[in-house]
Formats: sequence, C-alpha cells, structure tokens
Amino acid sequence: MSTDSSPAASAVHELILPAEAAWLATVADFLCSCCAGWQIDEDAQFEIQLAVDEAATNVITHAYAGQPGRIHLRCWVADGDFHIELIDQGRTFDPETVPPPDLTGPLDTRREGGLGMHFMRQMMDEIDFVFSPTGNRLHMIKRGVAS
Amino acid sequence: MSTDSSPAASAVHELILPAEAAWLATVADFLCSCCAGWQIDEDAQFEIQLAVDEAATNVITHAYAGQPGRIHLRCWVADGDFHIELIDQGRTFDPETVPPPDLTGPLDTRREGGLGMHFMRQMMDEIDFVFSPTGNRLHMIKRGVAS
Amino acid sequence: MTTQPTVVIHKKEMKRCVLFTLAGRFDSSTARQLEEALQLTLNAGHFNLVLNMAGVEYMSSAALRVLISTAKECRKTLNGGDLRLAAVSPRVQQVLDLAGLDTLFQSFESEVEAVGSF
Amino acid sequence: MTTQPTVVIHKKEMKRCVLFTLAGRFDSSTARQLEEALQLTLNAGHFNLVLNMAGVEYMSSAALRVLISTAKECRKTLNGGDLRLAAVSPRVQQVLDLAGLDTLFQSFESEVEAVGSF
Ligand SMILES: Nc1ncnc2c1ncn2[C@@H]1O[C@H](COP(=O)(O)OP(=O)(O)O)[C@@H](O)[C@H]1O
Ligand SMILES: Nc1ncnc2c1ncn2[C@@H]1O[C@H](COP(=O)(O)OP(=O)(O)O)[C@@H](O)[C@H]1O
Repeated sequence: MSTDSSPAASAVHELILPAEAAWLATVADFLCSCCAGWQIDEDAQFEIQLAVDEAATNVITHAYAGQPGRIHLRCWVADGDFHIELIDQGRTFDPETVPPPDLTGPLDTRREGGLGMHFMRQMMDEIDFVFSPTGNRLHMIKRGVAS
Repeated sequence: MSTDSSPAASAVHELILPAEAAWLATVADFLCSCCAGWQIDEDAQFEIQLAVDEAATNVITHAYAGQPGRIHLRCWVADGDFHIELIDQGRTFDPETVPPPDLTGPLDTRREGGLGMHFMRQMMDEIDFVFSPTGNRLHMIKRGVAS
Repeated sequence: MTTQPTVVIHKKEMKRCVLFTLAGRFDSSTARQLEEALQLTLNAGHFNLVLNMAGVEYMSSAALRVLISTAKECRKTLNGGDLRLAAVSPRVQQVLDLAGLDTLFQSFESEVEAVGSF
Repeated sequence: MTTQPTVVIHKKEMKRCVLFTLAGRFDSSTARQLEEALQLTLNAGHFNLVLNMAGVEYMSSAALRVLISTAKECRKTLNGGDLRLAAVSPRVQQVLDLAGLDTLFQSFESEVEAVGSF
C-alpha cells in the first residue's frame, strides 16, 4: 500500500478522471508536473509517462471496455523511488495469462496490439496488480529516479 | 453538497495536491482540461481560473499559512452550471468579516492585497464556505456556462 | 495551458507517394485520428506512404498498432507498397525499439530521402 | 506539456526609463519573481518603469499587489517616478478593471508610446 507515512516519502498527488481516452493528455500533464516537482529527469519522465499511458489505456479499453467509469491516479516518491497507483472499478483479469509479444518475427506475422503490458514491464521496475472488492489496483514503481 | 448523483450531472474530476504556490499552474491546466471537456467558452474559463486561483492562493497563504498541507479540488457540471469545491484542513475564518476592497480611491490609499475574495465574488455566481471537523469546504458555482 | 489533446496530421500527395507530416502526442486517443487519415489514403488506392515523424513528441503502443496495420496493408498490394518513416526522434526510436519494430520499418534521416526512396 | 510554472521577465535599461517585457502566467507563485525583478530595479535607483504586458496570458490579484506596491514606491520619490503599462491585453485589462485600477495606471497602446512618455 502507499508508503506516504514514512519519513522519506513525499506528499501523494492524486487525480480522478473519467475513463476516456480524451483525458490521457491531462494525465500526461499531471505526471509531468509531479515529476518536475521531484526533479525526475526527462528520460525517466518519458518512461513513466509511457507506462502510465499504457496502463490507463488498458483500464479504458479492457477494464471498462467502453463503459463509463473513473480512473483514480495516486503518485508519490519514497526513498528516491517513484510510485504510482491506478485504481479502477472495471472488470478484473489475470495478468499472468497475458502472453509476451513477438518482438522478432517479420511484419506480416506481428499482432496489431499486445504491446501495452510489455511496455509497462520494460519501463517500470516493479508492477503489481491487486484485485479486490473495492477496485482493481495497479501499483508500479520506478526506482532511483527521484532526488 | 455535490450534486453529481443527479441525472443531469457530469462525472466529478478531482485533483489533490500540496498546498504550495508552485502547483497553481497545474491547477490551471487541470481546470482548462475540465472546462474544454464541458465546452465552457474561453471567457468563462478565464473567470473560473481566476476565482479558483485566488481561492487556492488563500488556502495556501491563510488557511495553511505556509505550513505543509493539501488542497483537494473537485469539479463537475450539473444542469449547465459549473461547480467546484476546494477542501483543505487548515485554519478556519469568518468570510463575513472580510471587508470589501476600496476600488475607487487614489493609488496611495489603496491596500496591497485584499482583492482575492472580491475577485472570487465577482467571477462566480455563488460562493459558499462550510467549516467542519473534516475540513474547510468552499463551494463555488458559475451558472449557465456548460453545455 | 492544455486544452484538448491535439495532434497535427498534414497530408501531401507527391508523384510516387503520399507524405504525412505528424506532430504532437500520439496516445490511444489521437492514434485514432492517424488511423482515419491513413485509412482514407489506403481507400483512395495510395500504398506508398512516408510519415515524417520529426514533430512527434510522444507515441504509445496505440500508435504502433496503427503503423503496423497500415504497413501490412500497403505491403500486401500487388505492386508492393510500403510505409516508410523519416526523421525519427530518439524518443520515437526508443518506442520502436521496445516493440522490436526498428528493423521492420525502413527509416530515413530526412523526408527527402524517404520520398526519394519510392 | 507543462513543466514548472514559467514566466519570462526581460529587462532593458533605456535612457529615461527601464523597460520590462513580461510573458506567461502571473499567479501568486510567479508574481514573486516579478516582485524581485522590480525591487532590484528600485534598489538601483530607477523609478521610471514601463511594463510591456503584451505576453501576459494571465494575472491574478497577487500580481496586482506587486504593481500597486511598486507604483507607490516609484511615485513617492522626490523626482516623481512612475510605473506605466503598455500593450495591455483584454484579459489583463479585465483584471485591472475588476480591481478598480484601470484609471490609476497610465496605460499606452504600444511600448514605444509608454517609453516615450517619460
Ligand atoms: N486493466 C486491464 N483490465 C482488463 N484486462 C486487461 C487489462 N490490461 C490488460 N488486459 C488484458 O491483457 C491483454 C494484453 O494487454 P496489452 O499488452 O496492453 O495489449 P492490448 O491492450 O493491445 O491488447 C489485453 O488484450 C486484455 O485482455
Ligand atoms: N481560505 C482562507 N483561510 C483563512 N483565511 C482566509 C482565507 N481566505 C481569506 N482569508 C482571510 O480573508 C482576508 C481577505 O482575503 P483576500 O480578499 O483574498 O485578500 P488577501 O489574501 O490579499 O488578504 C485574508 O487576509 C485572510 O485574513
């Protein structure tokens, strides 16, 4: 759970928005402000943005599957690590069953899609899904990026 | 209280941030995204931004008076009216005792400051402070701006 | 200040190919606009496409999905069309690399070279 | 994309006045930067000031507070300095009007006229 009560932790910044793709740019702005405040460099910011954008897109596309809903974002810094949680009330799934994408075949055998989870795993150091009656919670950590 | 359960009400967008002036630009971005989504025109957006900026500045400067704290923003649209709530856990005050500013005297008799509440009252149609043990809550309404 | 998410998709028909100049943030919302623009071009029978990516600040997997499906359609035509990239920034290259697409798209330093390759 | 709140405050010493060109969003955070820049100028003994407001997108009461205090300081000098405005946009004018300050600051359409007024 959030470690914002530890002495080395920052304040938690939160954003709650409709689960609609048009809001992804607002999420990016929010992350950008948060990261700048924590002196997170531009490369790490880009990687965080990519992971969060993919995660939010999956909530919109798969968890809510076009139905109206909300995405709750919470992010903070603790001991130099960037943490973010995405919380939704959509359907659950089993992340273990998502196959890794084919990254080497010729173009005509490549799937269109199936890259989002791969991007999240590559961009972040830790990814943890918790599904509970209060909602689905994805916790991602990027280590050693904040000062 | 919030009317977001009424059928004519939009989703509620929320932002929770540290009570520090450096975050006011993020608040402005957030409002801008919200307003654009609700087809609120640029003049009304500017007026909303001014009122919210003054309100948030007062929370930072007076309610928390430089102490660390958080500002919680919630905004939504209902029946064509824009609603926003600012919630803080800082000190309370009596808005009735705030004197109206002098808007007509010569420059050397003008106070430096004392304009924030006046701007909020001018820019919004309704302003309502509720102080309770769970926090101070300022509810502002701008009527007939959303489609 | 942010208003609505915006991208710019500029299209120019050349003699041997169609050149698209892209700018802005391509996430799953705006990738749809790109998809529509490219689809219209395919529907019109143009299968030699160049995307000038110089102005693309950001691209997610949703945009890659569009590039992949468009490139497939181009290549499967009788005369062998293609979708080629120009002026790919380090950020966009990083996303292509992550997806293992770096070797699958022909990519040129400049727009002129990409257009000239058809 | 937003990074940190930014304003631009450009200062140019002219023969009879100091000209500031302002741009960006002046809220209670960035108004402090303006205050510092103006205070340094007052400390250096310059009391004829022109602010070119053309680039100011937004201004809250915190910025007005700075304008009022600076103008007061300028005017109370022996030789009667002043703070004058140039190229005030409709948005900024609206804020000045709200505060009843529209008649208290001399305001000129262009920078040249404001500088030439000293
Ligand atoms: N938040 C989520 N809720 C429900 N299902 C999900 C979620 N995220 C991913 N999935 C499932 O995992 C699959 C793989 O996701 P991803 O790698 O992002 O690729 P894509 O979204 O392009 O299919 C999805 O097709 C979906 O079935
Ligand atoms: N959120 C608040 N919490 C506590 N006191 C407040 C708050 N907002 C306003 N005040 C009080 O009301 C006064 C007038 O506020 P305002 O009109 O905004 O002008 P200024 O902030 O420049 O003094 C403040 O000086 C302060 O004493």
